Amino acid sequence: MPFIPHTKEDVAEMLASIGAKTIEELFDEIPKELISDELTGVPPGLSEMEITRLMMARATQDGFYQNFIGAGAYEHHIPAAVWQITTRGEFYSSYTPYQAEASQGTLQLLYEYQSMMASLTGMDVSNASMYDGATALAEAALMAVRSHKSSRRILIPQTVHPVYRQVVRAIVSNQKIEVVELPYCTECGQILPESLANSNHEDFAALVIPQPNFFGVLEQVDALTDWAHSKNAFAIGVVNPTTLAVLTPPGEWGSKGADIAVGEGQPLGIPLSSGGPYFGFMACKNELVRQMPGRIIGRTTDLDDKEGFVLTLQAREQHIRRSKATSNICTNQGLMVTAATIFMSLVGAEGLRRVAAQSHANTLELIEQLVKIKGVERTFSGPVFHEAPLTLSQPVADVLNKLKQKGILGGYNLQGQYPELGNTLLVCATETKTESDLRNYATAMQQVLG
Amino acid sequence: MPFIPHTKEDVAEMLASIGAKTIEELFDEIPKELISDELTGVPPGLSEMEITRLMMARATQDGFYQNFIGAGAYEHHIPAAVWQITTRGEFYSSYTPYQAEASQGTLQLLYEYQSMMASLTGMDVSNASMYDGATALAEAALMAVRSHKSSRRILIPQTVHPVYRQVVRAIVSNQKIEVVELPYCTECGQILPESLANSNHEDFAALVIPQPNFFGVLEQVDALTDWAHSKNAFAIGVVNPTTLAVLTPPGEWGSKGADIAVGEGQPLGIPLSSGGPYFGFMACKNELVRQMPGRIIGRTTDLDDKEGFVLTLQAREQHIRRSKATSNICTNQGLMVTAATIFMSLVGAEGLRRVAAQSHANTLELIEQLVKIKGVERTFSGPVFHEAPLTLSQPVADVLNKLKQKGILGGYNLQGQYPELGNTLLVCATETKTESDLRNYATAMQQVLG
Amino acid sequence: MLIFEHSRPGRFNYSQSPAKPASKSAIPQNLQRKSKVLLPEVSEMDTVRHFTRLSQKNFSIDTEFYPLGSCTMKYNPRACNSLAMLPQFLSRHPLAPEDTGQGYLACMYELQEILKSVTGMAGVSLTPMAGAQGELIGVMMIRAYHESRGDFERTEIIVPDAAHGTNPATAVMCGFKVVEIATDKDGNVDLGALKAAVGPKTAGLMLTNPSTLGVFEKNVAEMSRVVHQAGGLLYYDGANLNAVLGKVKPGDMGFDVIHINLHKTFSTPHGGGGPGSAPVGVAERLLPFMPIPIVAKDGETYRWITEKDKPQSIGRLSAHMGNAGVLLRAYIYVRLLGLDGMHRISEFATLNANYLMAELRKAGFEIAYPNRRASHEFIVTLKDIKDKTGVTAMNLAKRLLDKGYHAPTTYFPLLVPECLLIEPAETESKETLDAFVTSMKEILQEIETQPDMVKGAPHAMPVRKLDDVKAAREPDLAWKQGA
Amino acid sequence: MLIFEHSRPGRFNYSQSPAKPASKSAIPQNLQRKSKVLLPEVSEMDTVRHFTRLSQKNFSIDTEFYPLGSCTMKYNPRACNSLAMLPQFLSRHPLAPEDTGQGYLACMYELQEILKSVTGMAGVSLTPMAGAQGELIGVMMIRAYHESRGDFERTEIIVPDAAHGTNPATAVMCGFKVVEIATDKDGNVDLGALKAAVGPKTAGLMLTNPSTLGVFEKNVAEMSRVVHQAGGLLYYDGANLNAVLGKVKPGDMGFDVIHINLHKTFSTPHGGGGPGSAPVGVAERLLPFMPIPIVAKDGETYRWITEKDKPQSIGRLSAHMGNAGVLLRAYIYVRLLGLDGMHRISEFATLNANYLMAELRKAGFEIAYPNRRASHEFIVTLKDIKDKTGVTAMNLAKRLLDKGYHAPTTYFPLLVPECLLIEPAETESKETLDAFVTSMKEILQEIETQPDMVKGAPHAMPVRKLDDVKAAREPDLAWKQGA
Repeated sequence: MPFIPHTKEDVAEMLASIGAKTIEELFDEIPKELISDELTGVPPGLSEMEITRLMMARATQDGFYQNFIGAGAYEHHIPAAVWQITTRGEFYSSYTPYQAEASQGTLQLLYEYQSMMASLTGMDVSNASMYDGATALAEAALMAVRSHKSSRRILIPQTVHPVYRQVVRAIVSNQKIEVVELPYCTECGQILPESLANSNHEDFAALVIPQPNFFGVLEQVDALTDWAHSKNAFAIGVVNPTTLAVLTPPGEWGSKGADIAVGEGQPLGIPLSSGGPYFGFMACKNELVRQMPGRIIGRTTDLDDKEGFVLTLQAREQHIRRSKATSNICTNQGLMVTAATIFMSLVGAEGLRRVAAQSHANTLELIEQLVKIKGVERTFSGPVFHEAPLTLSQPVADVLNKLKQKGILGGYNLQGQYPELGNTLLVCATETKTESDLRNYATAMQQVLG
Repeated sequence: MPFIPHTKEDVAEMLASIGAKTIEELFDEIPKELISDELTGVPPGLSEMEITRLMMARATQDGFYQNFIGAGAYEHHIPAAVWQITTRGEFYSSYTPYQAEASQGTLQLLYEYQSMMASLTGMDVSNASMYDGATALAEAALMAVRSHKSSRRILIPQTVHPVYRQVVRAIVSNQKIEVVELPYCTECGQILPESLANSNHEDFAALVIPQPNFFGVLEQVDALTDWAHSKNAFAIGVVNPTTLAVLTPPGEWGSKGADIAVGEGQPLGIPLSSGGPYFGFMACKNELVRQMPGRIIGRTTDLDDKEGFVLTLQAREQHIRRSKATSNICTNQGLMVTAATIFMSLVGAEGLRRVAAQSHANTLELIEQLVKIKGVERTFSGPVFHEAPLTLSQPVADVLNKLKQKGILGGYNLQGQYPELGNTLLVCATETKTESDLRNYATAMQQVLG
Repeated sequence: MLIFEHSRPGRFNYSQSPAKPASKSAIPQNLQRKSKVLLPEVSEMDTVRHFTRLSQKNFSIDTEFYPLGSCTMKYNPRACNSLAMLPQFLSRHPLAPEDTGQGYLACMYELQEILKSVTGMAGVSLTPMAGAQGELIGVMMIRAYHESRGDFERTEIIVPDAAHGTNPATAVMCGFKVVEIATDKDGNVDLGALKAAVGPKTAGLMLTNPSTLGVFEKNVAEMSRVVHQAGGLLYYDGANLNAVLGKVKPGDMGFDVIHINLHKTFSTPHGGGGPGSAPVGVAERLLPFMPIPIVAKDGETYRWITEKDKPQSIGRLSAHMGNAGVLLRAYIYVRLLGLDGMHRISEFATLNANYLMAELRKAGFEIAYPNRRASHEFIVTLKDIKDKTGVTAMNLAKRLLDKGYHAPTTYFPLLVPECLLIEPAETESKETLDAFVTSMKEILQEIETQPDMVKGAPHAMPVRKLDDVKAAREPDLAWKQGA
Repeated sequence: MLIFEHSRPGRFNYSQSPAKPASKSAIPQNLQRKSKVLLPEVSEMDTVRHFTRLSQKNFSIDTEFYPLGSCTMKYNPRACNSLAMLPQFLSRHPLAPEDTGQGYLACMYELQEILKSVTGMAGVSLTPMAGAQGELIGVMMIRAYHESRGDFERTEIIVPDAAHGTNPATAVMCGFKVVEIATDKDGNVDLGALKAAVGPKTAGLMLTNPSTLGVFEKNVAEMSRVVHQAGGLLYYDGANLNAVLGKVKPGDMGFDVIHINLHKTFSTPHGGGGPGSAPVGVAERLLPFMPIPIVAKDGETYRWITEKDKPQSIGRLSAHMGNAGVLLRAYIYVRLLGLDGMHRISEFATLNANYLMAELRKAGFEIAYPNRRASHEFIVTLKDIKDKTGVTAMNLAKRLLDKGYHAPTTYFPLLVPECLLIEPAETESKETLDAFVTSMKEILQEIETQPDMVKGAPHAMPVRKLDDVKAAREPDLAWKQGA
């Protein structure tokens, strides 16, 4: 019986204390007709040695590739210290810090995380994390509608991650909130502020502004933010945290700054891991904090006036307010945030800036090499960060397949989500790529298209 | 400057406090002519990302093989918990527990280790570990000579690991101790007690008794021990700790038990790791404890009569006794012993027994399958544990080479160390091998020899 | 001391980022950041030291008994962690082609199949990233089902008063009105109240069984009949599945949709508050509405099911595949347990709970539902003690911390005054339970002899009792430079 | 509580060993064990809990400042651990063919080359498993050298009185007589005493430089001349190499043989007392005697040098390749540091030591060699304080534990009374040093105002002062059942 410590003698003594003859008897309040037959479909147990072998075989089967896919999840170097500390039992196997005095480790760390994210986004406050970037955006939309009170409409550009848009739609439509998608300029790959100014959008609660956008292109965030504010709507920034070491943070966009900033925290020390667990982040202006969903940690004092940390502003939450809560959320992504906090501490602002700058430079270099190849062209004229779409002379799926044979995952195929763009491939080269990696990719592309 | 935290301001303030102008000045007591020119031959520093990539490439280059080599280092399953706990910073980055009150973690663990090893070997006491099995045997020989007082001769059978014999010779010859090698029975692969009884060995300090011996063959330990004692010599057992869950421990050999037990601790939760770090263990009878080298931990009490642990019997050691110490040893293999202690706690006696029994059974099964192949024969008639020599119809090196092409490391070639045995291969199949692994090996051997 | 207080301008870990300045840049001046980013400037060693020491200030399963009711704090096998973190799994991009992830997809597919088998449901989707998201997705499917039948009048979700707060909050997030029904004196849902509540507006009933009161809803079959007859669907909150795994399948009890907290029953780590993971299971009629992605097996090949396969799907609820690494851990855990292990979870969790309940009763504690079996948890109420001594459930909880035990859940469920919800989980040994009882007895003694000391607890933690009121009234939510 | 006290007969971790009973056995009855093996019978969770909690009772570099003189307690980069534990490295059998280990051998070869370069020696062997074994091997080579020249009369090794105890102990293990020479008032070896000691019996001199007194032997060139002229060889104990790395090469100082403590200068973990690793380096004339194995590079292929290549080798001193995994960690560390990093180790270690010495002097502590530069360590003596107050160096050391600092080395070197040997290492920040000085000042205050409290320290550790005398007089070295 794996993981069950009971000896025969233990069981006998325990049943005697209870006054039961068998363990079966402890289930005697369950109606007999409901008791299951033997389970089927569950294989016999494996020893740890056997499962180790199985999992190593499956991992080996999946192998390693040179990865040039971004599209919302980014490969970055993760210092070894990050996960060695994060998986310490005291972080790994503790629960939500309900008993503050016995959870100061997690609580102080979350407070430090909130401080870092507030600074990175240029906002006043951050919560202790959300499930992922997509749901964080959905919650931001709900939060904007709750705060706005008069409109139940959200504007989302098509330059926002297509799956984020799907997730937002799935979640907010339950509350009869309307999602309006804004088209982008197919020449520059951005939302054009001037086109919005000429549009008839008036009654909406918030405008979502991606930076960089899904194409890797930089949006004109100042003008977009000011336009939203001019319509009495909130501006919600969806940002990549790595880039904020270099780019103007949402809190400083336009004349007043965006009101809410959200995004995917994965680039901050979280491995790609087939898609999760990642974490979403959410930060906002002070005025909105009591509408913010999720855990929030506050600094306070103990009976001796010594500094300590607690879960706070719980009156927003479901376990107190039940059907009147701001959200049903109760778990955050604590362990991921633990890793991200250690990551941000290890690299610091200068380290993060270098990671961002090198990723940007590598992407520029890669594109420069690729567009020299006949059959490869820049899709858009707008400035890019560490990702860019390229228009190919052949169907993207075929090209990707051939690159894969050479051990290269060449990027994300935009044809599925943006059929209007034709044979378009989204490539990304972070700081993990060396000069020779970039050359190899260009050579491989040359061979595939040649 | 990796790992150096000093800012420019720090350096300036520190130099001011010292009263020096430059860091260079702090080296002004070193004669100028000794100061090095620039170093050469040291490559520029790599970032952690770069060294990670380099080491992963080198690891990948070395690959994975199905391993049937034993010969002193054994592949066993190591529970995941073992190294996750062992590499916790508090174990990994602490020093020898000189400050007992601030090192109770390490000290209690070592006391528990000593207790486990004493029981496993059937001896009264164990030290806190030695460098490896080979040096533990050398130290046991020195200890026996110190304790014996009248003889400076050690008998070592040729069935003891050949490298252990080399190491013993290298170390004890410094002290003018003579090593006499005893031949084995080439029919059964054992030391024959009756041949010893008829020999003229009289004046010796100790007889070394391997169990199982280097061939994997089980020695007649009771008779050998009694014979040594009948000559007023000590009996030193060299044992594989895994097998002691099943085999009579040295402390119970013959009528009085062996006097010293040593061996390689690697099978107790230490990965093969190209040969190290492993650890040697050493246990002995109470009478010999003050001649034992290495760290020893004792249980005592504090000022409040509370239980606690300290380094003890330090009057044996070099940092107190200097040139009169029992050995020059000061370090043990603390981290390895940490792993071994957690390993033994996780598997328990029954788990260790099952590991031993399954390894034994797998080896029997493998041999049974292999000897069905034309050109493969058992070399010896003696009973084996989890390793056995096989005599092949073709040169072993060629056979091993061809097996390697099939991803199999087929065993250890005995021809180098035991040329008298001809084309002999030492094979080992621990509990890590499945039925299908054994079949695959037999099939491959069939193809190679066929 | 905060990490920021270790920070010095210009301190930098050279190993941890690109050494050379980037050679190219094309970021428009007006988009470049001008303000300073206040990340700490701390050496690698001081970072390691800071967070290692912080970790030591936590209670955790790996260090303390953690009988936190409703949370199923069981041992998280270390192998689940190391195997889910094999480098190939970690480095795999979520959008990498399916044929480069067959090993990973095989694990996901098999996990789906095993979860279907143990819950008796027709389909499972692994995408929900937490219990509350599992609920959201489940209730969304209930809505989608009714609407697909052209039934737009079902605007109410029925929830027992003992339910977790997430149940009513979820119903509201899905646009429903919440109808709360009462609990009877034995801890069952009041069947009369349920019958009165159902009707043409009933979209569904959300039920936790065994309930948060630690008892099995004996009338679940009848409740199912009542709700289904009214045209509603039954939602199973899997928070307490650990108590009946291998004994009763939610599908057999008549539930149409369920969520399964992998971080409870399937032992994925709680991680200081997530990531969780809560796959949803559905009965036949809800299959078309399941969230994507789901893993399908075509011959020997695994692939993602997408919008094309499931046009009626409620859609996507995470950017990729939920908490993929958590799912891997759960998969490894179920393979380690196997068939026998599955059965034994509920048996020994129930044995531990009933034993602890019996021993605490003998020790003089008042059990909230003394005539019921405990499921895998049970409730002690300190109402009498509080009336006599002023010592509250919270005081006792804090005093337990001093004794080296994490406190049970306090003040939940809300309907039992001064309650402690105690769940020992199957991985705890009898000696640990006995030692806990001994400490509880000591505290009972202390309440009599030194009530003020107990009210001032904790005394042996890194901090004394913290001021929650101040925290909420004067929120200090982020460190600011110079503040 | 000992792990054995958690044990219950019959408790067993089914996941951790083969599930089925073995199908075959052929072990003769008379060789089968009859007695019980007293390994603990404890659940996996309780094992994890026990050892996790034990670990928290340790001070360590990852949690505390650890200024332990002569031990070079610097940060152990976490990447060195994780990369040395890549599964392919871990699973590689030491006797696997060389062509299946070219990646590993390349690392070893490059490490040899880098160590040669930074020490100025002609050859390096990586096999020694600890400093003391490095010494043994070094002195064995000195013996082999003399004997190879037919010189069997050199029976003495000269050792300064300030040397580590391992030096004389090693000489004796190698069959030499030890001649101890004195230290002058400035902390240098007494050159006159050395000149008087050398002669035809001199096999060699063992020297640590900078010495254990924390100062550089200014006369090392002259000492080298004296010993060499007498026909002896010079042994460099690399314990303090960290203080001069990149500044002075032992080869340039005239040393013939050296050992390098990787667990000091090259930051491999101390692991609670090992594994260490101490490669030996030799000058040209000792190359033939080096211990095997050594890694050679033939073209692009790496291979082991064996007895065949080096017939005069002193032989093998470990079963395989010494502490291979420790060597990997050192290799990774030197690649992370690179050329610049190498230089900076000694610069900043020396800066930290001299700063701390200056600050402690200002704080009122007596420095043993006040007119000398500190190397990477220095000595404070409490002789006056002990004479006045009865408070000893050990008392102060224990009181430091209460303040959250590991104590410096006490009572070594033996020739300075009531000494504390303090080595801060280059990875500590100025703030940490300043905080340490503050604590030292507090203790100075406490010694004046509450000397008995200081004598009774520690007060804040898991145990109070332990009874060493009892431990040695009534040895309790192993738990026995029922005892």
